Amino acid sequence: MLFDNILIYFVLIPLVMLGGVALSRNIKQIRAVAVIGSTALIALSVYLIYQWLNPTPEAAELAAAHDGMYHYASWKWFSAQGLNINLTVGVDGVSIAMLLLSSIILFTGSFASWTIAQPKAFFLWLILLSTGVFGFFITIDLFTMFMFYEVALIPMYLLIGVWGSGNKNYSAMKLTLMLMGGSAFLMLGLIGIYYHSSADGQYTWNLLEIANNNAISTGWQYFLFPMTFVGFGVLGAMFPFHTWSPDGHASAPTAVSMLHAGVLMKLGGYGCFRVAMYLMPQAANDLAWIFLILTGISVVYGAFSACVQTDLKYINAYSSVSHCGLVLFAILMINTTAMTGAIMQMLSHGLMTALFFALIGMIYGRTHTRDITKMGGLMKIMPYLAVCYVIAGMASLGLPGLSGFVAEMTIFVGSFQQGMADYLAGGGSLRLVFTIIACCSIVITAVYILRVVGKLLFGPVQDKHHLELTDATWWERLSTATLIVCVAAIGCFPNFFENLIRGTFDPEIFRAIAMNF
Amino acid sequence: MDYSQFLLMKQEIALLVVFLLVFLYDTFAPKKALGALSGITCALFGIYTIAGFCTCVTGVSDTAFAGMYATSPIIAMIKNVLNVGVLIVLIQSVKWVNNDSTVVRRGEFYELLLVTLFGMYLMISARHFLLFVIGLESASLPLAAMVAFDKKRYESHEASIKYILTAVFSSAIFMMGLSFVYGLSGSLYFSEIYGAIGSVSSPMIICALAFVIAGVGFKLSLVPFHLWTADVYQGAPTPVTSYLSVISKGSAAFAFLVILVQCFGAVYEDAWEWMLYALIILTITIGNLFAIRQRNMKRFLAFSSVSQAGYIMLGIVGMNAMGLAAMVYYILVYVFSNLAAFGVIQAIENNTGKVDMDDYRGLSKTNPKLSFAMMLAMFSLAGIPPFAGFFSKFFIFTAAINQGSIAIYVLVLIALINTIISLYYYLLVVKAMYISDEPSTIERFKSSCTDRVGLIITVAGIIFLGIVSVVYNHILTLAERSGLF
Amino acid sequence: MEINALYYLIPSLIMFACGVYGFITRRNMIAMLISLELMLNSVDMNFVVFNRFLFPGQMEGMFFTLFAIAIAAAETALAIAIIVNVYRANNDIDVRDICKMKF
Amino acid sequence: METSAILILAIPLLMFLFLGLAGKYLTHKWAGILGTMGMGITMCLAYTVAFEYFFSGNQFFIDEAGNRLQHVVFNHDWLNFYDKLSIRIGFLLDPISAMMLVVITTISFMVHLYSNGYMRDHHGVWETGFQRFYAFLSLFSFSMLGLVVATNIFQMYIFWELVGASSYLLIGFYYTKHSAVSASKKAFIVTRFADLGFLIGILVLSFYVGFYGEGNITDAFTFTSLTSVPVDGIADTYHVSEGTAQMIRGLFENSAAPMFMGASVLTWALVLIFMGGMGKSAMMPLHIWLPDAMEGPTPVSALIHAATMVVAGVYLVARLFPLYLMQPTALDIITVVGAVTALYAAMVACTQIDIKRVLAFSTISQIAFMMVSLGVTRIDHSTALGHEVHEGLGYMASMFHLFTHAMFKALLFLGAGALIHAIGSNDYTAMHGLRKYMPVTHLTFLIGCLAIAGIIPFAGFFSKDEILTACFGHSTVWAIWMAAVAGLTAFYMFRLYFLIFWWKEHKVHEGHHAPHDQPWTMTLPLVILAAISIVAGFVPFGSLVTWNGHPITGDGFLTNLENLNWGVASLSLIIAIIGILVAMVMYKKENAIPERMHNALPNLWRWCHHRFYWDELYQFITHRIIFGLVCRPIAWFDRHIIDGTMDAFAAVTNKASFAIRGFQSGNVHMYVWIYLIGAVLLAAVTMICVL
Repeated sequence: MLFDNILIYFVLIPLVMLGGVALSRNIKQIRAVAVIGSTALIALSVYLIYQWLNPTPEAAELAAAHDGMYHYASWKWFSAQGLNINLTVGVDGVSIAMLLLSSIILFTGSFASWTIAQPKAFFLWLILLSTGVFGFFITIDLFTMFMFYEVALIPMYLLIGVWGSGNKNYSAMKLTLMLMGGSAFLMLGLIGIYYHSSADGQYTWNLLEIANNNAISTGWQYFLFPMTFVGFGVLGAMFPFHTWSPDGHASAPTAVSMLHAGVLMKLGGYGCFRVAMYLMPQAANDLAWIFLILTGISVVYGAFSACVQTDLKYINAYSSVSHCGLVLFAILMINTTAMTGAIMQMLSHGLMTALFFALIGMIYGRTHTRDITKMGGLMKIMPYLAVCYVIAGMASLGLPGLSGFVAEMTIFVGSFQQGMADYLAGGGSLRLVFTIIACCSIVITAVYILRVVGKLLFGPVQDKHHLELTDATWWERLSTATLIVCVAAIGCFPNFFENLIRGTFDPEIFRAIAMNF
Repeated sequence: MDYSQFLLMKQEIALLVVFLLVFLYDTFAPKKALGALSGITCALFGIYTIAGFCTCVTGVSDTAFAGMYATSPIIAMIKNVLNVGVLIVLIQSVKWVNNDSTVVRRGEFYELLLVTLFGMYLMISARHFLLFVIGLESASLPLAAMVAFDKKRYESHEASIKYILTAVFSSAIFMMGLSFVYGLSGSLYFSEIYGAIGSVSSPMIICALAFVIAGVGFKLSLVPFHLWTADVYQGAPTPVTSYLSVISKGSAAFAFLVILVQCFGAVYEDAWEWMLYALIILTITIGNLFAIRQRNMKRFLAFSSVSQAGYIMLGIVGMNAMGLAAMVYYILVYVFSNLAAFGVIQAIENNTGKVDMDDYRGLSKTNPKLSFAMMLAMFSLAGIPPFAGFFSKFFIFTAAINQGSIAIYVLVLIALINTIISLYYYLLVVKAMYISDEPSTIERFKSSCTDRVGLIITVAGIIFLGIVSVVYNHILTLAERSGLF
Repeated sequence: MEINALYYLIPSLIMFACGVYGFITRRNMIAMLISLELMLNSVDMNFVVFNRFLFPGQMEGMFFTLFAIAIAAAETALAIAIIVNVYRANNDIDVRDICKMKF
Repeated sequence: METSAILILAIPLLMFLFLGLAGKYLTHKWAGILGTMGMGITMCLAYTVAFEYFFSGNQFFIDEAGNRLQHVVFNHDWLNFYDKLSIRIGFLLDPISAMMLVVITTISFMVHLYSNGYMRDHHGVWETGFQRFYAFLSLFSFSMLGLVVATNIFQMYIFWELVGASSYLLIGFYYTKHSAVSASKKAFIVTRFADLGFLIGILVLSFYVGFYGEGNITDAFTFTSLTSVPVDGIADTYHVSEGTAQMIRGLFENSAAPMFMGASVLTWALVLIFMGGMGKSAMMPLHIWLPDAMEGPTPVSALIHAATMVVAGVYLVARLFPLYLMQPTALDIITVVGAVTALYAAMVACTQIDIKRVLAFSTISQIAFMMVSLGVTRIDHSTALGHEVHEGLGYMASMFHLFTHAMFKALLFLGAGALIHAIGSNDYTAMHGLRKYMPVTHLTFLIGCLAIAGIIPFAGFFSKDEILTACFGHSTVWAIWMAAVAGLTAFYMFRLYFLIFWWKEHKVHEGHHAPHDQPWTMTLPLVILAAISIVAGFVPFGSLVTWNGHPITGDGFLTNLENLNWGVASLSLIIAIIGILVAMVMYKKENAIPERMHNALPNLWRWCHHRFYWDELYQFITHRIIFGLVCRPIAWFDRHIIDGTMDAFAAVTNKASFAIRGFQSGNVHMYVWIYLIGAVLLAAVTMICVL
């Protein structure tokens, strides 16, 4: 039965929220709906974690029967003989982590957009977007995944176009078209996978079945892997398909930047790992070098170009390019440690960037400029926001005790292990070299973060008018504080999350790794 | 002869009955009772449509008149799909048809419309080229009259003259092709042609095929036989445009599939496979490229419908039940999405006479409901989930790739890249309505109840046709039993 | 001499070509209609000839021809009516003048 | 034991959190008192722990042969990379960490106490952000303590970063001053760059230990096993599993690792790790951040940039010393870097005007001493000027100097702080002849100078003497070199001393009150530290802190005197005294000698005064090359090429759409033409293709 499965509620609650927002009369009710709903979602994902950590025997049994996917369930949707499309749900550590991330960011995002104009329409689109996100993370069925993926993409257009700022028409259109261009390749890839999903003509969209059938011939993998990887990689801001990100983020309203950088860009990395690598390990192993080069480039490239930006949002957009590049980079290492690090990086970058964009939005809302050359000495004017910004910056440049360090350290250790192993096994030094190149990003990151902090928060006050600005309001404090607590939590107790995630990568379900070890 | 076989034609007969009733009422009803004509027509046709759905579930597949006429559940289905479209068109056209300039001739409008529909039925059911040609002509000639329906507007005349001239020319070409076919096979029965020409192609066959494809492609407005489309769509009265864009296109698409599969199926690889690929690529790309620049909403939708025709053609390349089902489903969804768009355009045109995209700026401020419906229609046409358009596009691509060759992957990739362009121009409309900040030139108005009914039906269709999987599953089961392949 | 199908087919093809040529070159719509008639008639001839020479046993082609003639007549009637309309609208029937809608 | 160990780390952390979060609800006074008390308690705990370690004779800490052992108090998993490798946070107790605990807590407490007075002006008005200051001090103390008690190199790296961050925050304490902000930025980035080397070194090391090691790498990766004594003939006193010890030994000695650019990858690893040390300890060429770091409040300079953080590099090398011992190449590199830096810094210090800069450069030079003395340490029987040199004397000497230097350099900085606080300027030209006004400061400062100059019996004498002995034991060249630097040290310190307290009488300007000594909160630390730097030299380090825990001297109070190598000692004494005399001649009374001096060698003077233009060089590299030739081009490329391509697609589509609009000419003839051509082409092309 549909409603017996807990995962369905990740989609149902947002739908109910949609209804609630549509029916609510004033902004108070809308806020109430948003806050209550997102709190419910957080509670739900926490409950999932609890269940995952100590499952009931039958739950464990079910999971064991489905490659470690908890709460697995499948409902027939479109007829079997033709398309054989089912709605299949199931979660493992990675998806649970992502669900938690998304719900937290939705929660904080709804606080960050506390006083938005036209709240009703805004929250409708925002919640529709998050419906897509949650749906994407709970499904393990190519068709439904893709459907939710696009559901999550389209609201961006209106959210940026209507509530955005600056050159919003251009950015919104560019973002939508580029992401849809990615999903065009993706769609072809997925359909191709479907038609090679099984040897006996009983094609299926179900990830687990495809993985177990293992019927995609190497030649087809070589064709389909790039399709899917690039398709998701566009959303993961992989060089050279990242250019939607700076403009898009720069024009987007606060909450949208938060959700987009915090969650949507993770869809890319998650999809790359869950679909491209998981289903086509052979190609993943053989073609990794191409994408290693691309992602390795985007790690340093993003960092370098962040160094000279003057618009706060551009800086963070480029740093997102760099960090998300690191995610894909680590995924391509096909090494348990590195991939764990990649997921950790997704979590950490999600929270951290959401925090960044929230703060930028709040600062922009006060100073009405994002140009760091026009601001300065904000530490004196709005100490709370400034301190939060410093903390976010420290997290982003990988200060121990905050989330960034844990993720990056894990990635570097893992990829270095892999790289050295390759090298000694005569597998070429590519992984090694690019690992070291990626390591260099920690310095560059420090450069641009401290540059911003120095110019924006420290130094004398640039603009005398800024002196009468006020510090954060309670809802702003709440949203930022939540994020900071999460960042610090990951940074201080990483083992909890690492164990949650690493459970996913046992060789049985991840044959790519099995091939490498 | 065995008169029972007329029973197979029950849909055509029922349609004729509706036609006759409307005709008689229009002719003999007293002046003051004539006001009810529109209502009566809609009601009659609605009843007929619903009845059609009830019967087609248990539809038989059989041929009549020595195999000239064939029916099968899927054929009944496509006819029902067309009926739904026509019903919506009828409902949406009520306001327009009852305005001062056309009110005296509204009867003719309905009769012509029903006659063309009858012609399309024949096109779909024909298994003999004589019947097919009769259907084709009776589907296209009255349309010329309908296009010219607006006496006051010059564009209407220009459109109709362009339409009639090109239509007759193309039917001449088509019949030339037919004469070749006849010369080759000595028969006009699809089945016998299939047998006679065998599976090896000759210049003669290819020539004949090219002319036939050109003839039907004209109705479907495939590039390069599409040039009439934009002008006629723009010039014709909006209800006629919507009728042209969905109903005649849908029927032609189905008939096209039937002809290609039934007569020329044997020469698929070495004759028309590549023709079809070329036509599809051209149609989608050129249609999109033209649509980008359009400011007039009707012209814009004309070109969008050109590219949509290309997507519909993707259902044929598979030459299997899946493709057929995908195609019928696509047509169904396309009927709803396009008619929703045209419904909004009509509502606005009837109330303000504005059909320019620039007039739609800021529409969401003044007429939120209309602009919402329009946005859904655009999203559905662009294939955005969770609206029906997404599913139909996804299914038709899947069905096409089922054919399996590398070429088809390339073809689908090109089609997919084209969806980005199409998304761009569909979003232009959304942008005009929602994003641009200029004050709207269209003040708030209250659209007539028929318009609203039409919009409600279509929007409901857009939202539910996809998610409710029964529709597609049913179509697929019918397609499996179609016996076309 | 033996008169075979070619002796009929070639003239009909020429007729068709003439029709096409006329349709494309003449600006006067009536003239265009006439050339259309030429094309249709050549089609009819084809059918009749094929039927008569290749498949003498049956009448399919002949029937088709009858129907085609009828259809042609209908088309002409309709076209003329519309041309009259156009003539009322802008007092000539030059096809080049009816290109208000373009691009 | 364990509780006090935990508390030592916990109290500063909690103090940081408390002061950081609740600070602004406290009065300045109470914030100060709280912070100081917290640090005081930590100090007491640290003393008890250290005392217990050194003198309790507990078999955990010392075996029956009298060797000091490494004892892991606690060690918990913090982050599992994978089943074999994980980061642990723990508390390692061994001679050097115990010694460092004492140093850090002492200095830190002094600074906490001192700041109570320093951080307000003469009218008793508190600095803004006083609570923040104490919060950061606590954070720093926590990180530094965590660093020294690290049980494995990962933990060390973690706290290494934290130390850097807290130093960043403290240097930038006056965040409205541009100079302070840029100085803090510079400090962080330069050290970050060094840490890159450190990180890669760690990665290499972890890989190899894991690659050749069997079983759990994490165990092999704790310092106890990494530094399990490798050299044959000396008992493995650290009691690690023989297997691990053998593995590491084999790994490093007959370097199984592949060569890279002529050296074993492990040598590279060690060199890279040392690079991290260079960054923190401001060795050339990564020294440039330390002088600028003087922008921070003076107590901070005393704590971080004189006594504790900057010696982290030395501590790191000492920590991994046995590994370095197996890779002599690395040790040689350390020696060279240290020696060059020592000379360079001493020369520059002779010409600086800002007294804190002088002290900063002297710090660099002194740390270089420690590095050198680590670099020259070998385990072989050697003699210095005819006398026997103990095995691993250099190691002991370096640690000894670290200890004494921490004390007297902190003293000097706090003294300088007192002066600055009184005068309101960093510049000795504003001071001159203050001895009458500030007697206590004067006296303590003098003691500090004597100590650093190495005058018997002050602390510096003994440690520096040991270092020189070790140098002689290794190579005479370096020994002479370092002796010369020692002479320079004496010279520049006394130049500073005389210029501040003598030179000419201080004139009090109208309206200014005469400078005077400070409140007890500031003088007390001075006095205490002065006392320590008098007696610290007699601490029998040889019996407490050695590289393998094996005592090399007795533990009597006079043992250092007894073990003196009088040849070296007299040499260094003579040099020191010469240096002092020269300084006295040049700077005691106002005269023209200095003027003539740098007219005599203008270029030398200018180069030294401008620190050999290192900053300018770095400025050029970062701004011109990195920003100008890398970042901006990349940004441009992104905006114009990548983005341009994307826009180009759109533009091309639009152009195409305009180009083909002609076909829709609205002319029926045209339509029919195209129709016909289309049909014919369709047929023709298909025929060509198919037939």
